Amino acid sequence: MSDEITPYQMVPKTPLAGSAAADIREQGEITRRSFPVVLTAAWVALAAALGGMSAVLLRFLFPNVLFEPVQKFKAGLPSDYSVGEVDERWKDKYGIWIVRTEEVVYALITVCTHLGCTPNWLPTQNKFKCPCHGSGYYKSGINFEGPTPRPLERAKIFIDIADGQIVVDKSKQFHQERGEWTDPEAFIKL
Amino acid sequence: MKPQEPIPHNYSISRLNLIFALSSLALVAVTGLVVGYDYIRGWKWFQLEFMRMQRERIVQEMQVAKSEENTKQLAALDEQERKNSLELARHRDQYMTAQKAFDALEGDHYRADQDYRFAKANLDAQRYITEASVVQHRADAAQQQAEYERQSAHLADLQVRLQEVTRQRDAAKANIDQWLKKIKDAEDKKKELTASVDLLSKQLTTVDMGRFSTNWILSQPMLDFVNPVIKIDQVVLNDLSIDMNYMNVPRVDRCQTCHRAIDTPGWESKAEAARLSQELQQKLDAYQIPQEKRAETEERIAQLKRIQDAPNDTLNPWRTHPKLDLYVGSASVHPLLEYGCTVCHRGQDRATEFGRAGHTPASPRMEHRWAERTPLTAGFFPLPSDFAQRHWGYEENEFIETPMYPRHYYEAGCIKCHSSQIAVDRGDDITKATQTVELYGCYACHKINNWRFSDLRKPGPDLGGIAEKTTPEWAFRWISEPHNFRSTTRMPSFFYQRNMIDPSVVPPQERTHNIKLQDAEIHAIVSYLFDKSTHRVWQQPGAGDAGRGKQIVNSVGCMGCHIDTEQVKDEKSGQIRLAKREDFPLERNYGFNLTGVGTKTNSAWIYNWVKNPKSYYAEAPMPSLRLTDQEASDVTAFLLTLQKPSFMKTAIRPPDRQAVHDLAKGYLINTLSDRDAESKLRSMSDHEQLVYLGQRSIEKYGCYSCHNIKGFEGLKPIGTELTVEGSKALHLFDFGFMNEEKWKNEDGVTEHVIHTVPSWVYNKLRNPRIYDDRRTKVYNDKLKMPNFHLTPEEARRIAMVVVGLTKEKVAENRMAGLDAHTRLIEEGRKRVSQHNCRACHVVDGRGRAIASTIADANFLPPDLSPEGARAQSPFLFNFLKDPTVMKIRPWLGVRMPTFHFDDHEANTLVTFFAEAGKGAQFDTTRGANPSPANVKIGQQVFTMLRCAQCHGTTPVNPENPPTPNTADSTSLAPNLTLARLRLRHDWISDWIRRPNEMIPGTRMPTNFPRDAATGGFQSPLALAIDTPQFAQYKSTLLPLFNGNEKELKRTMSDAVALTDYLRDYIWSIGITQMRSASPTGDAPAMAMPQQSLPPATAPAAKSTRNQRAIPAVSGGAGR
Amino acid sequence: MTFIKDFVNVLSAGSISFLLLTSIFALIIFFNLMNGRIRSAGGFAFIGFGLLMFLAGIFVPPLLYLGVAYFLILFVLARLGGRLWDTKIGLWLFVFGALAFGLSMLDPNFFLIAAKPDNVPIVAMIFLLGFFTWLALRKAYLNDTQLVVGGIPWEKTESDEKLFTWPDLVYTEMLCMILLTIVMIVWSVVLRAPLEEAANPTSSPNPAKAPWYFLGLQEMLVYFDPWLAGVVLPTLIIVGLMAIPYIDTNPRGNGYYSFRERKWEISVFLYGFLVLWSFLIITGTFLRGPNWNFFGPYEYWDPNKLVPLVNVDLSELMWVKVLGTSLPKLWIIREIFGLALIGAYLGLPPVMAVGPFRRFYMKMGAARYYVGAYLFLIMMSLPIKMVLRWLFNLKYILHIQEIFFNV
Amino acid sequence: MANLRGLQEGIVNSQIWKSVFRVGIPNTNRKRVLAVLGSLILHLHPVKVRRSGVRMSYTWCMGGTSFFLFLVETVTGLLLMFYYRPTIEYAFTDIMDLREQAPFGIMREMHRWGAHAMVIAVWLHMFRVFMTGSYKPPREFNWNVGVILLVLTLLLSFTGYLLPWDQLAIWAITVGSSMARASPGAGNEGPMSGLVKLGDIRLIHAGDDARFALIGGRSIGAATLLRFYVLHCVVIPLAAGFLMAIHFWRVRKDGGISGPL
Repeated sequence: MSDEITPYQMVPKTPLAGSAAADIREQGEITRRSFPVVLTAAWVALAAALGGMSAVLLRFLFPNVLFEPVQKFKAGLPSDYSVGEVDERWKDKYGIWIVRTEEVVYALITVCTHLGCTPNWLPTQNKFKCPCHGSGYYKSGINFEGPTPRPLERAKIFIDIADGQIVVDKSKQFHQERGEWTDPEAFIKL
Repeated sequence: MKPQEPIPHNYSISRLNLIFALSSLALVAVTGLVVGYDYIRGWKWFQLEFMRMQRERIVQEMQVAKSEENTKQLAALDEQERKNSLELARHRDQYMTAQKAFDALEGDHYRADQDYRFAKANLDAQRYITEASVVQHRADAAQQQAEYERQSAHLADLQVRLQEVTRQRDAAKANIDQWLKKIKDAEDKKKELTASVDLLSKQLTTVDMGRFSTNWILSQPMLDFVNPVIKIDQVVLNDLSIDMNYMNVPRVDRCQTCHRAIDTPGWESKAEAARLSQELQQKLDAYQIPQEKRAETEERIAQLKRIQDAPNDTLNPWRTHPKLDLYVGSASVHPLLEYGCTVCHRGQDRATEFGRAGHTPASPRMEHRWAERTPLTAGFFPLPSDFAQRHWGYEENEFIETPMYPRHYYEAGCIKCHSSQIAVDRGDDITKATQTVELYGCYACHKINNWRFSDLRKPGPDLGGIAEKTTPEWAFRWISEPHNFRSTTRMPSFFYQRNMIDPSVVPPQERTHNIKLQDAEIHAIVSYLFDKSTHRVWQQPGAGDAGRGKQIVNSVGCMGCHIDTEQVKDEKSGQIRLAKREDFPLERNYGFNLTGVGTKTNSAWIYNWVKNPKSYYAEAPMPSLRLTDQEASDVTAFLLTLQKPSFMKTAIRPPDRQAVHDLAKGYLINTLSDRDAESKLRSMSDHEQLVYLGQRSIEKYGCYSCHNIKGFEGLKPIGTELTVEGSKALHLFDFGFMNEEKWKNEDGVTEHVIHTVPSWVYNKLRNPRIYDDRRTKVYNDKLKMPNFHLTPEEARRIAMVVVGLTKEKVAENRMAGLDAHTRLIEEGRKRVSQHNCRACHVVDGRGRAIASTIADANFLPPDLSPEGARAQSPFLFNFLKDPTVMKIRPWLGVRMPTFHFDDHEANTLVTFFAEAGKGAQFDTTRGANPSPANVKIGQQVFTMLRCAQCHGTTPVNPENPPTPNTADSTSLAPNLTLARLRLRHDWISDWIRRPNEMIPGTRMPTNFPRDAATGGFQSPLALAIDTPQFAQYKSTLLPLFNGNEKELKRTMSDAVALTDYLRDYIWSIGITQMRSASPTGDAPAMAMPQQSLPPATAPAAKSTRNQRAIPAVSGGAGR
Repeated sequence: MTFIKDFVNVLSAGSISFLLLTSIFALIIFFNLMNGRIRSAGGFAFIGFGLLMFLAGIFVPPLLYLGVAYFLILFVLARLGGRLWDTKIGLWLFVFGALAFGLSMLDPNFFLIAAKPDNVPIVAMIFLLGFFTWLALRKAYLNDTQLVVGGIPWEKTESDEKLFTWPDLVYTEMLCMILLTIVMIVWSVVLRAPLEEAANPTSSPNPAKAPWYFLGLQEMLVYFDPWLAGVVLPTLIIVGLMAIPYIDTNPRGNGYYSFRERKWEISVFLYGFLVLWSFLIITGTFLRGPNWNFFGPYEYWDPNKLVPLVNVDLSELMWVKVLGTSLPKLWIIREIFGLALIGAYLGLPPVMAVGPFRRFYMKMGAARYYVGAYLFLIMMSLPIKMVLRWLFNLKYILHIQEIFFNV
Repeated sequence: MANLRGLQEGIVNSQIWKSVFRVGIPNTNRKRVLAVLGSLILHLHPVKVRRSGVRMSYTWCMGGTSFFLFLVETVTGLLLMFYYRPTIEYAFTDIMDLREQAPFGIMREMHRWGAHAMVIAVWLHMFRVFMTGSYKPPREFNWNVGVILLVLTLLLSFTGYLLPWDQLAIWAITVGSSMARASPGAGNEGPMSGLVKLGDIRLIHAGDDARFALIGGRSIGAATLLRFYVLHCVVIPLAAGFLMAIHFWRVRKDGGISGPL
């Protein structure tokens, strides 16, 4: 294509084509002098609309409902757990260890706070040991070795008044380093 | 900038710019529209509204919590706190020193602890190295061993050090604490006081929706995924999946999204709250609530009282489930997380909008309110203002396969899992409904697979011998309209119904024609029946006395199953009117109404029937009452006096020859040509024509479904199969022209058909012919389901069962009553229901229909609620097989009939009673042998309590004991010498302690009332023994206690001991011989599947004294 | 109002509306594109057809309705002539159409069908088709008026005129995109996509309809066996469309709107596209109810409506009714009439080639001529079969159940 | 105003802007040419176009509309794939969840209505091309490509129709695909198929006929759903994209957006 431009000439050859001439009044010299307010507004609006649509797309990625395993479950009566033991019966199904001590029952989440592996409970050594990078935790969930920066998290736990069973709610978690383990929902006092 | 070069354009650029600007703005607007459209969802309003209600309530409760008392105490504590801190300030130096010391030690401790841990980690590693070097036979093994031991010793040192430092640190800590303790105490106390307010205010923040509050910000569009406050709640049920055309899809119930408080007590409606609090209070008063739960229950009652006093009633959808103890509640048998909602209620599980959820209106009024909407939105979506007026934007959703059961049909949902059960625990409505279905014999014409009974008999009597029983004239009138003869009959009306003769829906000319055809059909049916009937000759009764007969009928128990009147007094208007079945208990509708029986039949037939019903036909449900010949004659004489002459006076139009001809020909030309049919008809006599037509008409109306009729053996039932009727799509129900229409039934009630399945079924049941209204149909194509003249309530109940019969399946393990144990019980329950035991007895807490006909409650047949715990199984077995083996209550006019049970049936019943009465196992205590000392003490107690006032203690013939000679019917009591053969050993004492708890209202006096405070039993003898009147007994008793008066007194105040002595005495005076029922004398074998106990021999032979009680057999499924 | 509704209901019955549309089609071409006049041979033929309808209407009332509507339209179109293509008249037509539609929406039965979410695009399509047909013909008409006086079509006047893609074309395209996006969003917000109950292979809905764009084919199934309507005809539609550039050797009318220069091509195409394809879709969508029965636009879709099925085969018609004997056993004899008829139909092109269409044949060459002619014949077999069905209740011309071969 | 002007120039002259828009504001003819030459637009349009190609009343913009709708369908379709599983257990419930809970489930509406609109747009495009005689030489081949694209559009819509797996879907596809059963010589119920025999065994039956190939079973089922899903999401879009590329390319090679030649 050449960039030679033939200046436009409208030669109305027929009365019909003449109507087209009315459309071609614009010669390009009228608006360019001043700041194009209308055009700017248009572009801004378009940008806003596209921004809005991107936000819509982003929001689309977060469903309103999750079909993950239930976060809240009933874990039986406190008396089902023996004192001083780490109970592993909910580990596979819900990812929770329930620990009962002399005074309290609490629920530890089976996710290593280092990089999200699942630690193992080693009853002989009395500790949780993560197989990935060797983080170790006491029975209380406090970290004492390996690369992990902080203790295991505890899940919300309470007694259902209606039937006296323990209820564990994983959707709410308590971090020791934020001082949340003293929260009354972080343990059951026996 | 360079000057611009002019170029040609097709469109004006500035105009395009403008269009661009405008359309971009519009694009922004519609983007906003999309966001808004997505954001605004109906369910959110329900949640916001509930949060508002919660806020209101919390604010109210906070006001209560901030009582004056608390405020005062708080002020005092503040003062205390101030003092404490002053005190601390005064001793600042000391405190600081202690703190410093502690800080230093804390550091030490940290270091020591770390050293120790690291050393231990090193040691663990070293251990591994050492072990490895040993195993691998490395050269440095010894060296490593030494290193290990060195580290081990080092660790021990470190541990000692750590312990020491820890001790020191703790001591330092204690030192500080003495300064801080007071402050901490005060703070704790303050926290305690403000605890409830704090909790409430914490709760308040969770429901706060004020502008710019955390919740509000998190609920804004685009942010509402971060930590949503307003969100869809769902229960995923993988094992109660939905059968989506052969695919099992997990059930995802989202009902809670709007029904926020469904599992939270405290949001009941006022009416429910009143009912619940009353119920709970009763339970509390009757000591039915365990001690540890009493306080909790009281609190709940208080809460319910508060609800009743609140200014506003909670409305749906925010209400709590009214039966939290049974459904939804976490402690109930159907907890929300395991059962969800749609398993029972049906509806679209995942739906989050009212209409799509499958809500079904119960009435036209409800339907209209739901559907009403603001014209503003042109019906596109409901607005909050619509919601506020409880207009939910309802639209009939034809795409929902399982619409919810409307109100009044809720318990239809029980059938899915409880279909095999006779009685659904606390499902009174559905229990009664299924009974109603059986009463009317719906199953006879409509096949229902998997119905709980597979062996139901035909509901109508055998017609094989109709000519022996009655006359064609009577039969004609009866078929024409059975209700003219007996208003309570279950025989439905087939003829002259709405679609045939009702002038409001049938044109006059057609009406006349229809009447002719109907006449002809009835004549034909009668002709056929009498033509095929047997003509056995029955023995004539002797001379009978009608007066005596009447007395017998009224007293031996006929009235348990029969009604003898057609007139009742209307409870509302107080006027005498024709009776309906509903005016009487279900059980009394078991047999036919006795009115007019003399008009219907003849003396010979009655005589033989009452003497032995099975002689007429083997399946006759009536048991034998063992009437003597004279009694039977008397009864016959009486029944013959029950005449209804007016019935026989109605004119009978002779059959119209043309009509018979036309109808018969109509059938014949199905297989023959017109010519052949004509010639065949010409070859038949009038009577033959009638008989032929009769056969065809019986086939048409399906008479054989309910009656045994010769020539129709083994034919398929006539009606639509109902097995999965509740799952049938709505569009498959033929509403004719009756959709959304009102109509008036013959009983004057205006009914309204709405476009739902339950409504269709209900109206069909109310009058089966209405869907023919205004339709043009050929005579034989008209609807022919007969009219049962059901009351609204009966129709509702049956409709409930029909809509509950669905194809929805639940996994076997979720079905109720399918385990072997429950099945056994259910089997017995079936028999109880089948043989109408509840006509005379209370079983499972229900029954004794006969009570309304016996004026003196003391002459009622026994309550069998505790029978399982009470009766010895061998006795029960024998008694059921032959009630004449023992007469326990000789004063009763009502006779236990002979049912001719076979061993299996009797066994089933015995098992059922044993299980249902929680008597647990079959009884094996007959051999108990009390010590003579106990018997002696018992005898004294027996005398002291004056038991002999009512109870006989002299041995009698069990088959015919004398009636106690007393005018006062309240003191009628069984002879105690029969107890040993009949009653369970351990039950006797229990019974004496708490008769009224076992059978409320029993004549047996409560001698050992409960203490209101402890719930324990009190003994009247505790004090009485010291009174002069009892001195004589005391002296007799003392030696038996070895002169130990203290022991004597202790025993006299111990109700349990006393009743045990009484039992021993009663046991000792019992006779031990009884006739066995069957020649083989088989006692019940254990019917439990896993065990087979050797059958006991006849009880008499077994009652050896030296045998101790054999421990109860346990095991068995379900235990 | 009820009268008008009944009138429309009767008119929209398949047979009537089809005849009416075909005749309107011819009227538009004759009066409004070819400047035909009432007082001409063609004009008298149209009047004659109308009178015939009136006459037949004495025996078959619906045809009377047809006659009335026909004359109304004939009168209006003949009066309008070329003015039909004025913008003002076009606007009035649109207003009239929109008004009729709006008023019809007040009728509950009409609303139920027209407002069904999946049918809304088809309603829009009716308007779009109407508008664009009018627009295309207007442009063709305007060009033709130039061509008649020896001018050149309007497009050609500017054919060597070139504009910059940037900004002209790009800009308009962007605007189109924005506006289209707006339309899509508003449409999506206002109308929810339908979702019925879960698929259930054991219970089929009544009526079960194919996706709307295939409803023309489904409608054809009423007249033809599936192998024809569902397989052969669709294939031939595609083949026919693809063959168009090769059959049409007319060098004129390339790249501009014109009717005069391409009378045949445009008439055949418009008839096929508008009447045979689009109208059948509209019928299938809006006018076919339960049991595939026909329902007028204001009629309630009553699932209980019964229509007598009394169609007969040509063999029955000839052997039994005309000749009064029973059907021969051997199919080749039984179907002799059908075979003959079809043979005659398919024999038309060679006959015509030596006869009246000799000119075409010479101009196009044998291959083009035969391909074009047979495609045309097969296309026309649909309206012919439809008319035969309505006139004689004819089911099959050829009915060879022995090999599933039915025509 | 001056400030805004300055700001505008600042932005336009910045390195970032220039790196993105190589030409600057196309206010000279040279720049206008370069704006097209130097950008993706060149793949669609030449530097200069015939006036009639710009005129909406001439082109109706239906070709562009069809293409744009294709893009809309692609985008919304891709998004829908996040929430949709083509199995008979989940297809229906996933669609239901798009309506009940998924954020911006309106994507489904856009996708469905876009599909309808695209079918109409393609028809109108064909209509316009015919009315302007734009299939005549040298454009015959491109007309044929267009016809195939039209068929592909219908097939896209048809295969997508099944995916919600509701009654509407399954029965529409049942009815639609049943016609294949009548293919002469290839369908179970087609004419002459009964004659294809080996001994007594019919070679063409419901288990191996043309319809079976389409739906992967004797009746619509899990296999059909998967087949249609793959066709709808992969096969036909790829084919259509390929043909569109040819179509656009030929538009230019055959003399630009239609107009008199």
